Amino acid sequence: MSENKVPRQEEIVLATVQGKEVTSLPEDLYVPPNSLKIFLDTFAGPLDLLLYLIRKQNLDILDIDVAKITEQYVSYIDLMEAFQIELAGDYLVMAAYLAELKSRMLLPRPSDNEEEEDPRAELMRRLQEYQRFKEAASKIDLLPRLNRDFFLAGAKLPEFEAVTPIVDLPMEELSFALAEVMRRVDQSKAHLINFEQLSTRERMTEILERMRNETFIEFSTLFKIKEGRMGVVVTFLAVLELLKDSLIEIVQSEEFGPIHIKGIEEVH
Amino acid sequence: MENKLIQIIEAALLSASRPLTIKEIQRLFPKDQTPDKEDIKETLDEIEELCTNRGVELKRVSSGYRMQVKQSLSEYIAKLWEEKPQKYTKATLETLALIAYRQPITRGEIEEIRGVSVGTQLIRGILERGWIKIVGQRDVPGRPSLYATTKEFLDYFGLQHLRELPDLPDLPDVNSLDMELPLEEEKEQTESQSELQAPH
Amino acid sequence: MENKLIQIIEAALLSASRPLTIKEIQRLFPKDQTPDKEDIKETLDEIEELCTNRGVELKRVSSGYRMQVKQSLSEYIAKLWEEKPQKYTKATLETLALIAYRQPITRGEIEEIRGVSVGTQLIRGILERGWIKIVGQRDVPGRPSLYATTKEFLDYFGLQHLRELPDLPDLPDVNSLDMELPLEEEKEQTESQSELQAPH
Repeated sequence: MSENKVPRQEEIVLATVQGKEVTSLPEDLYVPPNSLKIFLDTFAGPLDLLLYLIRKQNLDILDIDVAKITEQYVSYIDLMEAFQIELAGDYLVMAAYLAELKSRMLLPRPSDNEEEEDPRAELMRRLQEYQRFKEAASKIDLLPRLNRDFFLAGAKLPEFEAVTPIVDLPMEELSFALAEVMRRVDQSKAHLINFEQLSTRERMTEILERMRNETFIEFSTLFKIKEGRMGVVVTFLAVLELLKDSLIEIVQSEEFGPIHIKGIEEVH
Repeated sequence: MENKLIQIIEAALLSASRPLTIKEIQRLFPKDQTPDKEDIKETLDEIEELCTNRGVELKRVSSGYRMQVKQSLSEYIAKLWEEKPQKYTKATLETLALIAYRQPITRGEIEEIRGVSVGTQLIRGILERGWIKIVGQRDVPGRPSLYATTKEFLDYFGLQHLRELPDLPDLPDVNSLDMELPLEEEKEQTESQSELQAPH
Repeated sequence: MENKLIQIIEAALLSASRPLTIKEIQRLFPKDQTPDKEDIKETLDEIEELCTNRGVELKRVSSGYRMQVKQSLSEYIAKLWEEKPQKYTKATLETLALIAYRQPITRGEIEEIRGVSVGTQLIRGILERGWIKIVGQRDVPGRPSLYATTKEFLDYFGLQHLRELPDLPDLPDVNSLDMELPLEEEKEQTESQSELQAPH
């Protein structure tokens, strides 16, 4: 299946897992090589993955072949690691737990001790419990939902004097709010955010606004001598920033002719 | 006058953009003209009847009464909405299911059943959506917050009570390890689930 | 069938939250069932008549038809809006802050930084407050709107320029364009700019 979708893939060694070269992905789960991350998005967690593997083998949750499931589970995990997908710790914890369970299954169980529980019991309980809520979740997903399956009715308000007092917003609250966002961003380190000077941001907005009325603006008219050197720098940085964001184009119809900036053509 | 009562209540329901309780409807009137509860209920019944031939209907949801487009007409009305309705991830739905069926519940307890850690962002997202709220702290070390669903959650699904949620599947008897599930059913379920899982 | 036409059109008008043109109403129907203009006009007349005893009425405005609450009922409806002022939510504050400090910015970009989705209603709320406006569209698929703050926003805080907003001392200064110029000059410029910007 995967070979058909990705031509010539079988020639390439995708990864080395436990000393063996992997040239194709497991057949029952097609994972495009570029987006192995889908793997983690497809499954809501290790229990979800385990349920999937159990179903694939037409097994009963209540009679799991621990060795087989463990082997499959671990091979997925290894593959992910080989692709340097950062695995959530929960997946690794489960792998360790399965390995331990597998070894416990191999130990001979004293037959005279009837009290002893099947080593799989704990896992099976968890899988069952999880499955209940997994099913409940998909039922909830199918419930009729506002703005998807049904819509509210409303009418325009008549005119009346607004009595609602306007809520006061102290300025500090605004910067606290931003500091809070930034603190979170900083923690996750997922984004690097470059805060340009606010004067530049402000100028960007001004230029964009002007472009709502004028399609072409002569470059030189953007600069105001009165604003001094700093003003020129700010305007110039704003133009560069807008250019970088592909919000404007710079055009010059003839050599040494006037330079214009214009908005990116709208596609209708 | 009675006619005017209908008009006022209908106008209020159509302009509130949220469900209204009978008390809230009473408060629309000047103090010396407040209609009593029974009158309002009767009028609501009348409005409901008048809706039979109309494109909208009166619905009772968790936090009150609201007017909504008849669901049978949704296919037409959906065209007015350019924005696609938000899809929720499995993680969000599972977390929501756990909070709905097991409330009040802590994040740790959700994680235990789901077998995976639940991100702060996920919880914050559902909180901001107004679907869950913190109703207390569990009296264990760390005093973790207890989450429960809100009326808005029920409103969103057009429900009046939690008990109208689909039944939570039963837990099979754990001790009967040799119990077999009917194969047919299992297959069906696998299929419908794989549909849900299609990566977007 | 005719009865259904009334229902669909009424439902559309009541859920659109903006006036609809006859063409827009036609587009609600599948191509092979599009009612013609005359039919729609007739149905609109019918709806208008049926409204006589209702709390809403059909109005023709420049951009189409819409349903609105009868003006005569406004004294009652106004009560609905007499609520206690609600404090701004964290979500609103953070969104506003990002627009202020990071403008022009799209909703998607705000969501990316905040890590949670930003509701349409939230944005609409800030737009209605007059604090932000759309200054363009980003040239990417979907052409999302770019938001920026307004003069009213600055006025509200008694500022003349965005740069007078409080600094954020602990921001990671990633790529500091070397903008530091002598303080003197900066002062001069502030003055000359305020002169320039006064009329608008």
